[in-house]
Parts: sequence; C-alpha cells; structure tokens
Amino acid sequence: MTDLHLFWVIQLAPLLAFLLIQVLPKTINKVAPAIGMAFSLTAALASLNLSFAHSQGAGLPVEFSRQWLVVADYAVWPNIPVPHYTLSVGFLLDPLNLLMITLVTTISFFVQLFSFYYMNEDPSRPRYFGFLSFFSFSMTGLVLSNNLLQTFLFWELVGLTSYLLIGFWFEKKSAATAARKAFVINRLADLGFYLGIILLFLLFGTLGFATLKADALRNVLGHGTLTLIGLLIFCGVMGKSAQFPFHVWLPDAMEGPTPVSALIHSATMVAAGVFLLARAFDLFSASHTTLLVILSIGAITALMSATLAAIQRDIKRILAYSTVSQLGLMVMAIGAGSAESGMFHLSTHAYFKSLLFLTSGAFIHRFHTNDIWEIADRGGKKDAVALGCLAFGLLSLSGVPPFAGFFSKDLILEVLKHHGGIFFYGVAVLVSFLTAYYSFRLFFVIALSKIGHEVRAHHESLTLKISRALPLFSLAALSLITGFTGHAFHLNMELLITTVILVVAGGALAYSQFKDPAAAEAALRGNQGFIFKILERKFFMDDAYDFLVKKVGLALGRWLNAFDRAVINSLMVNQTSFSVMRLGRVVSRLQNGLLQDYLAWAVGIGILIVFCFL
Amino acid sequence: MSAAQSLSSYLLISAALFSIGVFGLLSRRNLVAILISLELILNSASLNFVAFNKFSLVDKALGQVFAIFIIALAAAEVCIGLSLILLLHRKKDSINVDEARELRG
Amino acid sequence: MGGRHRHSDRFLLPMTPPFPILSAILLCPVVGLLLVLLTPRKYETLIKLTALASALGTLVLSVVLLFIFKPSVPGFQLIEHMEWIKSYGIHYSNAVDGLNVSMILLTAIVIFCGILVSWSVTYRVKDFFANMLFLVSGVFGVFMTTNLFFFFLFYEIAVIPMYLLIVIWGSTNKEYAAMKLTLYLLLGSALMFAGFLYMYSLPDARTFDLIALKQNVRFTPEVQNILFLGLFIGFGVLAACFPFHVWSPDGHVAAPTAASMLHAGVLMKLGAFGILRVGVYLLPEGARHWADWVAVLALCNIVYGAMVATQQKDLKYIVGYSSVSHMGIVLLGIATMTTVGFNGAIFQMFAHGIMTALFFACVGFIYDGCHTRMLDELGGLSKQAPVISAFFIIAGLCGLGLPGMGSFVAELLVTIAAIGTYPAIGIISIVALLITAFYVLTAIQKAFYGPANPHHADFKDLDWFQFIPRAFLVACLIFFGIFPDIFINWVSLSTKTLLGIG
Amino acid sequence: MMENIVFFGVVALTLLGAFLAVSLRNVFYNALALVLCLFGVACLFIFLNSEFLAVMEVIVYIGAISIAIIFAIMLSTPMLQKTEAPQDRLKTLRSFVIAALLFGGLFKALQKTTWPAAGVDGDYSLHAIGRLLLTGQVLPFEAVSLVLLVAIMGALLLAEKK
Repeated sequence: MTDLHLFWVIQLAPLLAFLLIQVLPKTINKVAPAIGMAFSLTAALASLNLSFAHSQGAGLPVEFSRQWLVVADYAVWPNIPVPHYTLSVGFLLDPLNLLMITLVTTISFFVQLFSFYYMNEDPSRPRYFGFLSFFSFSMTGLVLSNNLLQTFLFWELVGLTSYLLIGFWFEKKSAATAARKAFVINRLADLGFYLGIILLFLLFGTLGFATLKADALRNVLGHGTLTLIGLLIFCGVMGKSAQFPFHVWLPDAMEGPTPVSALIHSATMVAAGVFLLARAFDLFSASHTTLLVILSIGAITALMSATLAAIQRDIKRILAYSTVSQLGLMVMAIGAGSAESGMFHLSTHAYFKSLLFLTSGAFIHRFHTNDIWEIADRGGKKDAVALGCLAFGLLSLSGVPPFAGFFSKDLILEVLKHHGGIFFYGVAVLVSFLTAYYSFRLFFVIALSKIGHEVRAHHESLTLKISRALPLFSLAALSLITGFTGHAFHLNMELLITTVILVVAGGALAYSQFKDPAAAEAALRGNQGFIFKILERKFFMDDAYDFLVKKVGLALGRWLNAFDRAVINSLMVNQTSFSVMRLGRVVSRLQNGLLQDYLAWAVGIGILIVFCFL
Repeated sequence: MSAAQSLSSYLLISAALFSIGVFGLLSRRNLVAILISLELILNSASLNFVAFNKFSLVDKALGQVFAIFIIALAAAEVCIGLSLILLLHRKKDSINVDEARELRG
Repeated sequence: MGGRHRHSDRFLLPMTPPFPILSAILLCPVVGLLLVLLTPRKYETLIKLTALASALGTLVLSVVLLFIFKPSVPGFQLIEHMEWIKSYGIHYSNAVDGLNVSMILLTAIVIFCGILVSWSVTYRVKDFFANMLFLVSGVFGVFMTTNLFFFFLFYEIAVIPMYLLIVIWGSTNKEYAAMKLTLYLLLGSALMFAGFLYMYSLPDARTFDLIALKQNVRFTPEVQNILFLGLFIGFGVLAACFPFHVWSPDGHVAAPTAASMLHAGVLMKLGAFGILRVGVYLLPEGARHWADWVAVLALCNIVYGAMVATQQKDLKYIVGYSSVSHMGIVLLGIATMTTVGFNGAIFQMFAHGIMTALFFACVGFIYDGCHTRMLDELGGLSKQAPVISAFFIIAGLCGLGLPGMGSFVAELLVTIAAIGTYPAIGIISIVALLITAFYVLTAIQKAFYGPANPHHADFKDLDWFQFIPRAFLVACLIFFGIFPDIFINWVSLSTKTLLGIG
Repeated sequence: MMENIVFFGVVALTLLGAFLAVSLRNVFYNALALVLCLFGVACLFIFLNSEFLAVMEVIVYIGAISIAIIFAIMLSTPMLQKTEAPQDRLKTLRSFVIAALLFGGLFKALQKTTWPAAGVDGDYSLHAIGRLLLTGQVLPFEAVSLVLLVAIMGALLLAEKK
C-alpha cells in the first residue's frame, strides 16, 4: 500500500465506523463497540505501518495536495507574494505528525477497548462509540492536514465532538452546561485562530505548512504583523490546550465519561494546541515577541493549575489540572524555542496521562465516586490492577527515572535552563515540585487510607476483565518505554539530581501531610486560610467569566433586546402604523355626516383655488 | 347703453343670485329651505344662459333651450328632493339636515 | 480556472435544451397549482401528491439546468424572450447567469422539502398547497426574469400568498404578524417599483428590460446615488436589513412550518438578490458610493441580530433573529464590492436558505408534537426524540459556522473580503460567531438536554417519511460544505462580470 | 330712462325675494319669497326679449315647483312649528364669508373678462326654440324627458308609504 492509501485508511476508517454505527438499526446496536474497535484497530495498524515505513524519518516529508477552493484569481491585497488566492486540501506527513498520528490512533484504540468495559451498562452505547469514532476521524484529520485552514476545520470538529462527549450524559444539567462552556470558550479562543488564519491568508496568500517558513514570512510581513498573526493563532492554541485564561473549561469537561477524558481531554485533543505550536513553529518563531508571550502564558498556566491540582478532592479534577499544568510546561518548552522537547513531552504525557485517566475510570466505575477519600474509603487499595497502574502513571507524571515522564520533563527543564532564562526555569522547577507533591498526595490518600465501607467488585465476565486490564497494562508499558524513544537524549547529571531532589522533596511533603489521610481531610475541611480560599475559587477565573457573560454580554443582549422591542418594534414600527391610524381617525373626523360642512369645505376650497387662478 | 341692455348687469344679478343661493345652502338647516336655495342657484344659471343668448350669440335660440332644460331638471330635482324630504320626515320626524348624518366617519 | 471547466464545456456544449427550460421550471408549479385547484377538496392525498410531483419536477429541472448551465460563458444565457407590450418595454424574458442559477436550485430544494414537511397539514389542505405553489411560482419568476416589470409582478405574486399562509395556517399573534410582514414587504416593493419607474423615465430608457437598460442608459453619478439608495432601502426591507428587520422574526414565528421555510429560506434572499441583480448591475457607482453605509448596517445586522437572539425564549424567535444575523453576512459580502465578497454573499444566501429551512422544519415538528416552542417548557427532548434533535443540532452547528458545513465557507469568504475591505467591521463581525455559538448552544441545552419534561412524554420522533426532507437538506449543506468549489464555480464569472473585472 | 327705473325695480324685487327666501326663519315665508324672486326672474327674461321663457318660468316654476314646495311644507310640518331653532351664528358667519368670497370671485371674474359682442339679434320665436329642440338638441331633450320620467317614478316610489 502506498502512503496515500494508508492516509485514506487512517482518515476514513473512523468515519466509516461512525457512519456504520449511525446507519445500523437499533436492534443490533450491540455490535457498535465492536465496529468502533475494529475500525480504530485498523487505523492504528495503518499508522504503525506508516511509522515503520518511515522509521527514522526516511522518505519524509510526504505531501499530497489538491485545490479545494479558488477564493480569488487576482491579488486581493496589494503587494502580495502570490498572484491568486487558492485554498487547498491535502495530507502532509513529516516526523512530527508521524509521531502524533501513531499516538492518536493507538490511544484511541486503547480507549475504545477500555470503553467497552466502562460503558458496558449504558443504554446509549452506540451513540458513545459513534462519537468516539467521529472524534478519531477529526483528530486524525487535524494531525494529517497540510494547511492551517484544514487544520482549523478539523480543529472545530474536534471541539464539536468534545462538546458532544462532555455532554454525553445530557440529562445531567451540569454535564450539559460544562459541554456548552467548553464549546463556547473554545469558540472564543478560535475566533483569534480564525482571524489569524484569515489575516495570514490575506497578507501571505497561502496557508500550507510547507510554505510557512520563518524567512519567507519575515520577507513579506513586518515584525508587528507577524507578532499579531502569531498571537492570534496562539489564541486558538490557548483555547484548545486549556492555557490561561482559557483553561477554565477543562476541569468542567470532566463531566464526560472518563474514557473520553482519557482520550480527548488529556492525550489528544488538548494536545492539539501544542501540536499546532510545533507544526506551525516557524509562524511563531518568526517573531521573538510571540515566543516570549507563549513562554509567559505557558508559565502562568503551568504554575497556576499545578497549585490548583494540589487541593482538589475529585480524582478527575486533579488529573485535569495536572493536564493543564503539563500542557503549560509543553507550551513553555515551545515558547523557549524547542518544539522537539515540547512534542516529546506531549507524546510521553499522552501515554501516561491517558493511563492515569483510564485508571481513575477503573476506580470510578467500580466505586461510583470521584472523590479520592471516598474511593479510598470504599476499598480503592484492594484493586491491585488499578492501584498498580495508578502508581505507574503517577511515577511517570512526577518524573521519576526511568519512567517516560522523567526523560521528557528533564528535556524541558534543560531547554528552559538554557533558553528560557532563570525565571522561567525557576517556574518549571516549582511546577515539577508541585507535580510530585500532588501526585504523591493522590497516591497516599488512596493507598494509606483505612477501608471503611468496602464495595466488593461484582462478578465480571472475562471479556470485560480483558477490556479493563489490557488497555491499562499496555499503556503502563508504553509509559515506561516511550521515554527511551526520544532521540539524542544525553543524560545530564545535574538535572538528574535536581529532578530526584524535587521528587523526593515533593513526595516527602506529601507524605508528611497525608500519612494519615483521614486527619488530613479533616484539616482540609477546617482550612479557611486566605490562600486556600483563593485556590478553592480557582483564582476567581470562573467568577470573572461569569461576570463577563452574565453582567456584560447578556446584559448587553438584554439591553439590545429591549431596544429592539421598545425602539424599533414599538416606536418605529408600531407607532408608525398607529400614527397612520391616528391620522386616519383625525381625517375621518372631517367626515362628520353634516352635509353642509362638506359643502362648505368643497365650495370654500374651490373658491380659494379659483382665486389662485384669478 | 342702459343697464337693462348690458350683459354684465345680468351676469352680476346672476352672480348675486348664485351667492345668495350658496349662502342659503350652507346656512339653513331646514331641508326645504335648502331646496329653495338650490332653486335660486338654478335660476341664476338659467338667467345666465338667457343673457348670453341675447348678448353673446352663438346660436339663435340655444341659450333659451338650455334654460328650458334647466327648468325641466329643476322640476325633476324638486320632485325627487321633496319625496326624499318626506321620507326623511317620516323616518326622523324632522326635516333638519343635521339629523341625517348616518354616514359620518 | 482548471482544466475541469474546459472538459465540462466540451462535454456539455451540444446539450442545448430541447425546450425552454426556465419557463418549464416556472410552469411546473403553475401547472401543479392548476391541477390542485381542479382537484376536488376531499381528495387530500391526491392534492398533496400533485403538489409534491410539481415540486419534484422543478427540482429535477433545476438540477438539469445546472448541467446545461455553462459557468464559463459570461453574461446571461438560455435567454427566453417573448415580446408583450413593446411600447413600454415590458417583455416576458427569462435568463440565467451565475447569480440566479443557484437561487433557482435553492428555491426548488426548499419547496420540495417544504411540501414534504407540510404533509401533516390537515386544515384546508387544498388551499394550503395551492398557496404554496402560487408563492413559489412567484419566487421562481423573480429569480429568473430579466424584466423589471415582471420582477415586480412576480414579487407581488410571492407576497400575497404569504399573507394568506400566515393568517390562515399560522400561530402566535398571526394577524398582527401577517399584516406587519405584508405591509413591510409592500413598502419595500413600493420603493423598488418607484425606483424602476424612475429608471424607466430616464432619457434613452423607456424600457423595463434589464439588459436594455444596462446597454442604453447612462446613469449619471447623482442619479445612481439616489436610485441605489431607494432601491437598497426597498430591497433591504426584504433582506431584513437592520432598522427594517422586525417583520422577519415576527413573521417567521407566526407562519406555518413550510411557510417559514420558504419565507426565511427564499423570500429574504429576494432582497439581497435584487440588490445584486438590479442595484449593483445597473448602478455600480451608486453601490460603491453607499457601500460604507451598507457595511455598517450589515455589521449592525450581524452583531445586533445575534445579541438579540440570545435573549429570546421562543425557538422560532431565536431562529428568526439568527436569520437577521446571517442576512447581515450576505449584506456585508455585498458591501465589500469584491468578487470574493459577492461569491461569499451568494453562497451564504444559498447555505443560509437551506440551513434555516432545516431549522424551521425541526422547530415546526417539535411544535406539532409538543404544542410549545418556549425553551422553558421543553427540555430533554434528545432522550425521546434523538433524530429530530440531531437535525436541529446540525442546523445549529451550521448556523454557528462549523467547518464542513456550507455556511462556513460562505462566512469565510465574506470575512476574507470584509477584512480586506473594512478591517474593523470584518473583525467585529467575527464576534458574532461567538455570540451565535452561545445562543445556539443555550437553546440546544434548554430544549434538548437536561432532564426530560414529563409533559412531552408522548412526543414521537420522526418517522422515515419526515426524515427524508430534513436529511436531504442536511445532505445539501454538507455536500456544499465539502465541495464549495462546485458552487463558487457557478457564480464566480458572473460576479466578476457584475463588477466589471475580467 | 323709464326702462332703467323699471329694470332696477325688477332687479331689486328679485334680489329682495332671493334674500328673503334664504334669510327668513319660517320656511313657509321662504317659499313665498321664492315665488317673489322667481317672478322677478321672469320679468328679467322679458327684459331679455324671451317672452316664452318668462311664461315658462311663471307656469313651471311658480305654478308647479313652488306650489309643490309649499305643499311639502304643509305636509311635513304643522304651520306653527315652521320656525327653525335659532341659527348657529358661527355657521351663518361661515356661510356668509363663503358666499361673499364667491360673489367677490365672480365679480372679479366678470370685470376681468371681456365678452364678445353679438353681431346679430337672436330669434325668440317659439318656432326657433321648437325647431332647435327637435333638431340640434334632440338628444338632451330626450334625455331630459327621460330624467323627468324617472324622477316622477322615483318620487312615487320614495314617497310610497310602507
């Protein structure tokens, strides 16, 4: 099979699964998971095939492109490098998205497998697997596309599936609201992206990744314009990758089914922003101002959400904030000028974070609660498979050597140390420390608590057991292996020591606080400190959005609506018709039925007219 | 030339008759009085015709013929007008023109 | 222009139609109307089938027209001309170019789906379908005629049945809305006709023929400015331009489902079409002169319509105001006076027509089942009626400009043109996408998500028959969203000619 | 000279009759004043050499029309109640102003116009009138006769007691 065939397989297999699941009658919807898994396995195998064919970057990049839409066959904007404006569609494969596509398809397969277990009892499974397949379709499209507009297209589709899956249990009001919030905030961020694309298209004339080279851009566009476009497109990244100040949707997005969080809100979709940063890196690196902004935003996000992760009780929220924080680290790395390190952390993070989420899903599915203390209370530590995998994931997350997280995080620290300046390096170190702290906190709470009301696992069939354990084990293995795939990594002793010290310090702090989780919980409840309050209110970000939407946006809408009803509808329209009617009533008073009045008018006016002619 | 032999004196008389008729038409409430005023107006017209017949000749007898027509029409008009007045009197027990205002808007 | 065009030309050139296809399209609903009128009142199914057959006929013929139509030929083609009143230059003459070929298709699609959707009408069936067919023949006439007198005539033909449809089969304050809509539309047409008469009275004119006017009459700049202003207000009323928009939400709300579909899907496009066909075609200088103001009004439409929509409680009002917002995009495209903007505007007319028809088809179905359209009284419909809610959600997503749908490409083109011409207005207009997302999603959340409302427990989902028209509309939306080049190919040469480029 | 005196006398009679016909309160007196005025007009016809018309005026107008009006008055209102309610002053004033304006307008028009003088005298014989009625003006003549017929029938129909 040629590359193009493989692309089509990877791209269309999930879509086909989606369509099949939609088309098949309801009576045989038991096969929906099978369809979803079969097609995602196909896609995964195809992408593995692709990555073996091009191992070590042989024969890359490969591009297939086709004209999609002629916008104008003349230069809309003066002094433009191209004579006509054409949008195209196509595939572009380079080492960057080869890595990404493998990651997306494999995790997608594992998550589908795990979902078979997780969603076993849900009556609307077909819808779930359909959406999941549709997500895979959109995500592969995003990764494979060869230009910004196509990326944007799938970017939005990915956002849509995220919306649909967060709101999967739409009967719950909180889920529906969270879905809407995610979509609207992403939309807000995407406006910047959209505008950036349009500006770039207008001023540069082409959107293909292959043509977006830093030198070419600098030749055509000024520094200010480049910065503007870069920041606008980064705006979209901030939305999708949940960077400050658009991060607020991600913790709420945990209302969706947990495998969805594993796939979309940790490994793939939220990583799409970082992926885009790396993909169109020249666009950002063409202006050092852009890079500085990216670096700062990443730093703020990483630090802020790491602190927030440290106080959460909901296991998924801990992981969500941790995801935001790790994404912040990746963005920082790219902002510091190293797309490779960001992407490397992205790939390792994808595996261990989806592992963590699936583990949390295993807990939640068995114990029916999200609260870590309650999980512990109901016998969380008796679930050996889940606890083991949790430990694997957390070790990787906190960067313990030789787990994958260690290598990638070290690389980022190194990059930041050399290119980011001491301040950002410090932030990253602090974030690593906090990461270790909240990871160990999570682990200690579950592992060290006493079991109160134990919930026994009900009997599960062998298929279910496999579909539960297989993804967990595979991802655990992957989160161990992937660290060594990072090329050209030389062990830096200084950093190794720093990392180990950070992990040990974080672990020790967590142990000192949570060696008796019950007491710690009591202390947590009793804590009324100022800082704690701020953390509990998530730095008032949600309140700020609430204010903006309710007090500014909706108030403006209310005002305009009142204007529409009162001024335009009543005053301008109805009053016009009323005054016509009123005028009619006045004029009809002339017709009073008195014959002589009519005559007097007629004769009088007639005479006056005659006088005019005399 | 004597006043009796000048066109303008007759036209003036006719104008005066006409104006008096209009005055009556506009001021009286009694329908019969209005009818009487109408007669005055018609008479002023026929006076005009006859005067023009004499002083500003187009045809030897055309003005007189029209005066005859006017007399005939006046007869018809009075005929209809009086019966209408009778009808109104029967309906409203009054021949006041202000009473007949069913068509007001 | 790629090789495909040349290829298709060679393939299609021998295919001249053996009969006047435009008149055939126009006559299809007329014949249907006559047949419906001749059918006795009690054979309701026969009446419905007759109406459906004539709608299907127009649909097939308009698709055939698309294949006969040669996008690479500039100017009008397939001209049908029949002299009627020669001394006044009033002729029955039809022609197509890139501007109206898609509008004819749109009308055919919407009427086809509209008749399928109105299968559930039970009250005065014969009159209903007769009115629908009468209305649509007027609309076809407006789109295809090249004579201003007939333009006006057909337009009036389209307005009057709309009044009847709303007054007899409508709901919610229908007398008021119908009267308001009719008065507005007549006001617009009065201004329009005044403009036509003024053109007729100009030296060297003495004709209502569009092509003859273009060729013979030199419109001085002052005349162009005045005329374009008058015509723009006249047509702007039809296109629900900002201060004249209130008829449209009220009218949409009161109208029965199929009438709303036609009304929002097609009738509102008549205004924008008229601006292009008459205003810009004959008075390019006037259009340029007023373009800035048009752009500002269009921006008002876009943002204001969306903001007001956020406050609505009635599903149909939401859709109504979203139409106001989306028509603003059309006007903005026109205001840019560039081919990109024109292409986008026409594409948006098409995409919005289909999208809003889909919207109303869904809302109408929900109203029939639940007897309410208020958001607070709905809720959780997605549980018991997943199909209809899926259709509504698709329409909503199209409304908020989701890529892959027709309206995304349209909005993209208009935005590109707008940012190129009026950067500030273009950028502000993008904000509407966010507001649209907000109100669409809020409506979806309130109506379809959340706990199910026990009042609507017996609400039945779509059956396969009612599935067809909505699925057809969705298919059109997605098809043109994925292959926009087909559409742009139809219009691009005509918009260029319109602007005098190339 | 004598002729002038008589003429002015007749004019005064006519105008006085007209004035009384519209200004007296009692309708019955109005009708009598109308007779006076019509008589004056008949005299004026004689001044205009048209004896036939004068005779017609007296016979038709005074003999038929006025008498019909008097009959109507007697039929519709008892003698004693013929006096109208006091006039609305505003209405009278308005009517007077309009009538004055009208007269002023006619007067001004009369003054401004120069009339072509007649070259020949008219033919006032019954013969000429009859000939004209039955030749040149036969169509209006027939129309008027029709109108009269219809008027009589209409009057009968209207006055019929139901």
